[in-house]
Amino acid sequence: MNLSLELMLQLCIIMPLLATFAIVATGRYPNLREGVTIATCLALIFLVVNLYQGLSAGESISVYWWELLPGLTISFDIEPLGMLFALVASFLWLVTTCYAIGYMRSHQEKNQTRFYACFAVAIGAVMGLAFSANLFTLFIFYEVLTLSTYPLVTHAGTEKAKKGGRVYLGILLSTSIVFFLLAIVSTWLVAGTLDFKLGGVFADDVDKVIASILLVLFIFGIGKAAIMPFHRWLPAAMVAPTPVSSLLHAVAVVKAGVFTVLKVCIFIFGLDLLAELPSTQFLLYLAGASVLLASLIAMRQDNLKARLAYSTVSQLGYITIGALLATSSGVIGSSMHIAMHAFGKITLFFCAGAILVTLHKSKISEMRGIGLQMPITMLAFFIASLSIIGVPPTGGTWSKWYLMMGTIETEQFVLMVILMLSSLLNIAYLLPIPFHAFFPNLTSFKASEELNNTTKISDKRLSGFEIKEAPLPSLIAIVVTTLGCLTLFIYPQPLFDLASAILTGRE
Amino acid sequence: MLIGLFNDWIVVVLMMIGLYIVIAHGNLIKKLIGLTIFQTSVFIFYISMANVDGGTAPILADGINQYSNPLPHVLILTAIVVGIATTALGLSLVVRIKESYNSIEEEEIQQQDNDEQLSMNKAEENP
Amino acid sequence: MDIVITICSGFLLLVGSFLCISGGIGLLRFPDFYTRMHAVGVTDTLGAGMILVGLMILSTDLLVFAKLVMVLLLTLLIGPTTSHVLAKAAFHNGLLPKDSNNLSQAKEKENTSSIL
Amino acid sequence: MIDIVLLTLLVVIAIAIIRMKDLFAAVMLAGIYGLLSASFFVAMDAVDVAFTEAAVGAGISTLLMLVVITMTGSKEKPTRHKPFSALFVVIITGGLLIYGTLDMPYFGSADAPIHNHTSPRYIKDSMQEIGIPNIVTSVLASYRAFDTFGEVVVIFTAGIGVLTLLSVARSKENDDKIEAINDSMHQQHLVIRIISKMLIPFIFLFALYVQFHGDFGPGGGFQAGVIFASAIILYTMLFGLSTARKVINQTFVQIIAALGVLLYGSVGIVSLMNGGNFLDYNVLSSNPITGQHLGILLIEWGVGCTVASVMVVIFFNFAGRRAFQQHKKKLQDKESSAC
Amino acid sequence: MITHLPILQVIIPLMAAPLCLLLNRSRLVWLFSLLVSGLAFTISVLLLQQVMTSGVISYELGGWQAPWGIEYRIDQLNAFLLLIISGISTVVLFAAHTSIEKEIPKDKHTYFYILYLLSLTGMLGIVATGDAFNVFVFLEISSLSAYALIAMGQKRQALWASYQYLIMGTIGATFILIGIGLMYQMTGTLNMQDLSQRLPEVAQTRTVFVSFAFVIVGVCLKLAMFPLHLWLPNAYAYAPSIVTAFFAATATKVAVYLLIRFTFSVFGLSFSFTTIPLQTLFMALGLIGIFVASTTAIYQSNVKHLFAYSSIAQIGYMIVGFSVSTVAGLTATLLHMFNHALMKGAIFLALAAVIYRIGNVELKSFRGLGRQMPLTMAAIVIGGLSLIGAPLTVGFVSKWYLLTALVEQGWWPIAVLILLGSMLAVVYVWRVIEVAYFKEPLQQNIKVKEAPMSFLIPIWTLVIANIYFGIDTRLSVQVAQAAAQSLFGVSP
Repeated sequence: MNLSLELMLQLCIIMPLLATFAIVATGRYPNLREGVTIATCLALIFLVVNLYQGLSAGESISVYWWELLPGLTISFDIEPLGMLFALVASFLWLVTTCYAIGYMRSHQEKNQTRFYACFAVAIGAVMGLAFSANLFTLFIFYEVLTLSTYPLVTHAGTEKAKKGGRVYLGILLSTSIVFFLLAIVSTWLVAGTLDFKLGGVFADDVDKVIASILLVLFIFGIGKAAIMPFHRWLPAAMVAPTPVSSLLHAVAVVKAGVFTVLKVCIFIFGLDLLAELPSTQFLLYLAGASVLLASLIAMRQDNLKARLAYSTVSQLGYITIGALLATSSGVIGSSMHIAMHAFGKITLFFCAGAILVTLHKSKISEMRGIGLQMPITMLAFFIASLSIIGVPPTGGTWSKWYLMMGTIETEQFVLMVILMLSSLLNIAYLLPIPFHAFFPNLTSFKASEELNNTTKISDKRLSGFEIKEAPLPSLIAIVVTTLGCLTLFIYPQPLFDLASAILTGRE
Repeated sequence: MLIGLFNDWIVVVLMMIGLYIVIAHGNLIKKLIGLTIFQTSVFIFYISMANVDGGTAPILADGINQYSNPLPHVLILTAIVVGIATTALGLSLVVRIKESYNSIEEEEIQQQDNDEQLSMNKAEENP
Repeated sequence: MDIVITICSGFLLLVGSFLCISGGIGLLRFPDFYTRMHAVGVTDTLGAGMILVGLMILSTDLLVFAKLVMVLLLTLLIGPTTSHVLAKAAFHNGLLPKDSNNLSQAKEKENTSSIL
Repeated sequence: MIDIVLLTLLVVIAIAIIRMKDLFAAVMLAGIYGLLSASFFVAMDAVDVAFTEAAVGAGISTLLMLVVITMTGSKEKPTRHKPFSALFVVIITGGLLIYGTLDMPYFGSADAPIHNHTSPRYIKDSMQEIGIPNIVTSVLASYRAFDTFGEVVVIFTAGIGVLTLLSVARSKENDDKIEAINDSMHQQHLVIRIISKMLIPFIFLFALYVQFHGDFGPGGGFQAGVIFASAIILYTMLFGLSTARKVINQTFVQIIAALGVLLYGSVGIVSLMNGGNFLDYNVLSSNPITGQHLGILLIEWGVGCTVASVMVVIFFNFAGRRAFQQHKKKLQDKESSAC
Repeated sequence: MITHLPILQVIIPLMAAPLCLLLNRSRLVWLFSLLVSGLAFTISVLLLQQVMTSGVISYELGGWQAPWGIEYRIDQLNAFLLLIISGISTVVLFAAHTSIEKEIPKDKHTYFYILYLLSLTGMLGIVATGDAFNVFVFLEISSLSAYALIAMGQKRQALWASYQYLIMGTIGATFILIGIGLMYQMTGTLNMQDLSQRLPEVAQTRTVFVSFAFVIVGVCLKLAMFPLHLWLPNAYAYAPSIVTAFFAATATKVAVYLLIRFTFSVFGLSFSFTTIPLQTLFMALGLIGIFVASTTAIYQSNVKHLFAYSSIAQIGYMIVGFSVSTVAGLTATLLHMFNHALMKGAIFLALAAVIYRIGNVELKSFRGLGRQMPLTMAAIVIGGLSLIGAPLTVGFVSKWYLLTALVEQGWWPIAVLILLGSMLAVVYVWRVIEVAYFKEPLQQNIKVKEAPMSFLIPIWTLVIANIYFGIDTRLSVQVAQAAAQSLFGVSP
């Protein structure tokens, strides 16, 4: 079929929104409804891949919708970074949906229609975000994303969920409105334009002080990037059902955040200006601090999802650092890390969800020996952890490698140390889980006591057979993402090309 | 100066007495009386502004060439009507208030409303 | 001729205003409601009347004269009536003249057959 | 000099009103205040205004307040809180005004801007342009006719507002009961009844005189309307509401009120049709002066109708409410005595 | 006839009011007044076109030229306001028939429509006229009808609220009267155009200063600007819900218009903002108003009260934009007048629908309405988002302009405060949304159905307008900018 690329680009954004209506309409028949969802995912991936080919063929794809206010247009333009983000997001959305179907059904969640509808809106917003050609458009979709994910977070509808929802919405909205919007307005007034431009939009003689203030406003304003002290919403959002958490952490929200950070750093400020700004240093150390602190906090979490959440916070720190380092390798590293971390973290969450659904366990201390019951899941968990930590043979290696490179190039040795430390911490808080799961005997006497109890209990519950894996769709999803982690190690070329193409413009 | 502005000053005093009655008194009818006094004083202010030394009523007649200014008179005719309209409406409100609150004292009415509000909040707390 | 008219009218006006003043004094000085009202009623009607007559004599224009006549008639009609109604109302609401024990029985009668 | 005296008297009365705790007295004083200010207006050569103020300030508004007092009781409770804040506000405002007066043209000075910008034309040319001696009327009814239209609409609004607030759905037997009350009440007022019977026709006559003489002397639609209404009100007070309602049907009166406004407006519309601007009387007739006369006559008539009927409606509703309340109280007493 | 549009704009609803009294048949009267209001709307559209193409229209009533007769003077600002008022009134009136069936006794319906038309007339008259005293007259028309309409509310508090409003409003009007009197005494004219030419000569006198002060205070009383806002919440909360919708969307706008007209056109920019420290004063009051009102709104248990306080806060935004006293700032204010009319109209109509179904708007009875009245609640949600200023709604547009205006002047802290203020809006809007969507419905209204069409159509007209003008801002921005520029004497 021969759609023009521009049309495809618009479809990417509009189709999910249309799908929302379809989902709401077919809400009465679950199978049909989820059929629609899956179909949309596939179509979306098809479109994005086409666009990718178009881009690598060197075509410039941009669409102009309308002028909202004089000078402020809603328009879209594809460049490698956005492409990368879009690819990851659309692919993982498919996976997440499969997983969600299994999860939601076996969990008998209420009002699933609303769930899938919001899901669709969210991905539409992500697409718009990824392809937006100026800061204004980006901001609009940023807000749409926030609002559309709010119902997902409070899906359970319990008091706890509502509290979580409040924190989530409160922090994201307030940061985005108070800081981000202000920053955008000021940028508009200072630079006269909001269009993303390689090398920044500010004139060379822009007042350094104002610029640095703006930078700070931006970094704080993009609450989705979860830089401390604005990270609280991420753990708070843990109340959401697992597919949502994975959506938040891997696909949509946090990635949107760091993606925006990258966009701002590269296309609004430009690396040269960024390197000169005094506030960059300060922000770098802030990010570093949030990396370390988050890892430390993660150590002390017993709830698996909470631990993963804090690990996400620290991982986002990596990406921000990479962006702020303002060197090519830093940028490459962080943009690749978007993808790598996405695959790794989504796998971890899937596993957590699977454990919750099948064994109804959310506490890490209860998870000793479950590897015997859910070998595949725990294996996946193990590999994903490796990817997060960044050791071969997983994708995480590359991104971390480039980040390190960046720190060395800019002689930010403190940061380098921080990164290494936090990797160690990663090992400390991730790997024990699969180990204990597989080799309960390694544990201390008391622990083995527990183990016996648990196994007994589990024996009682799973009368007869040992293996009890997650529901099939979920399991497939897990396997796929795990394989993803591995492939990205063996075959990172396209990803690398995209990442390196960001700074050179077109390939 | 003293003679020239004395009238205006007395008029100001009158206005302020009216305003004072409106603000300070709790009785609804008294408030309305204050309002009429306030407005009437404003009328006086307008009319005295229209006066000219040695002028006569603005009704054309032979042999008179000095009339007082007719325009303020017109304005005040309108304003008087507005005043009576307001008073009538206010009074009918007072009647209805008396019927439903059985009082025309500001404080008592406020009191009743507050009590109602409180009781409703209580009901909300422990349904 | 003129001089006569002026004198007459001046005299009338003077007497009229004197009566009015006396009425005012009476209002202040007399002991109780009824007497006060009497003072005011009588003197005012008469005083106003005389003033009006005085003005009539002065008036050259016929229209003015007619107007004054109307005013006079009006006062003559209304003055007594109002005093009457006032007194009646006061009496009905149980306001008794000073040292009027004899009147109290009369009041009883009033209440039994309240028709004038 | 006389104006100073009158103003001082006004101040005295105003202060007396503040001190007065008995609402009845306060209302009467307010009436006197109105009357005094009317005489002040006369002293200021503002005869039309004086006329109106006398009719309204001393007449209608006092009357309405008295009716209300009969329903609400006439004692004012002493306010507990000390009115310092009010005093503060008042002093600030008053001070500001005094400060403002300092640069004002002196009282009665003929070279003040207001006597030299717009008004000269009214005084000089109104005879040629409108052709009636009473300048106030010509300004009111022609130069600024739209203000007057607004004024009529205001009074109409007030009438409707009172209707919404006070009108009670009337039923036959209610009326009979009320009537019974009235008759018992009104047996006694024989003298005043006769006198007023004598007077009422003359009042009507006077109203008509004021209505049509407005072009030449003080007076006009509004004053006439008020006087007309006052006659009917007098009748109502003496012969009871239901009797009055038999004589003058309230719905009919309401319709008159509406028609008055419509008459005024349609004069404007007609002048639109004849190709002039809204309320441009010149086009009403071949000869502009005649047109002006016609237009002013018509709109004054409209004003008169509306004002009179609205006043009547307002009074009817106040009185009706009162009777309604008494009737309700009676019923309640019956019930209480029954059980 | 086209030349007579200015007067027809006012005269048609005015003449219609007494006609209603003659018709006196509830349904008939409704249709008639709906027709009339629609007519007024079309006229205002024509007027706007005429003004945008051929500049200011002046219409001399009675054919007497300006300083002697009364003049109607339509420039971009008036036309814009006329459009807002008549448009909103038409939309609101659509729902009136259904709504007042529940809230107002049958024999009072005719009076309701008459008063509604009269208050519409009053507002249109205030906006259209170019004569200072005529403003006062029409102000009284609208106010009197407003008092009566508010007093029609079901609860007895309505009477008390209406009485308070009457006292406040009359004091305000009398203040304006005094101000006009002083002005007149110094200049000898009442025509605004003429005043603006003759005032500068006497600008230094104390009298003019005082007259300015009185006019402003009087207007602010009507405007319910922060320290003088006490009458508003009850008046809005206890009035019949249709009336609330109408006034919340239009009445305060008219007051803001008067403020702008007097400060910019009559007294003139230099006097209002250089001779007198109006700017700082209003900026402060506006900001305080925003915060106090929004915070109070958060603690309301009655949703009508809640949104009434939010209205006061929104007025604060307008005042801030106004006191920036630049073209951008004024544009922001004008835009916000337009947008606020749209959002508040939608919200209060939705509340009217809720009252129609449930009978009250206590927050607790909103439980679970998100499921039972989805469309109505969706309207409230979108309106709320618009209040917060979320992108793609009208609220965002005006907020954007306000911010640009402030940052242009380099007033960062104020910009930050404004944004914080809108966070408060998030809080109070979200209280309603949470209750509506995440709570189980109460027993008594377990089987509440969606509001009838006669509500949904107007509500959603406004909601769609909310979104449409948030996306395609050409019309509103263009007009607002033109108006602002003309007020600043900048040639567009």
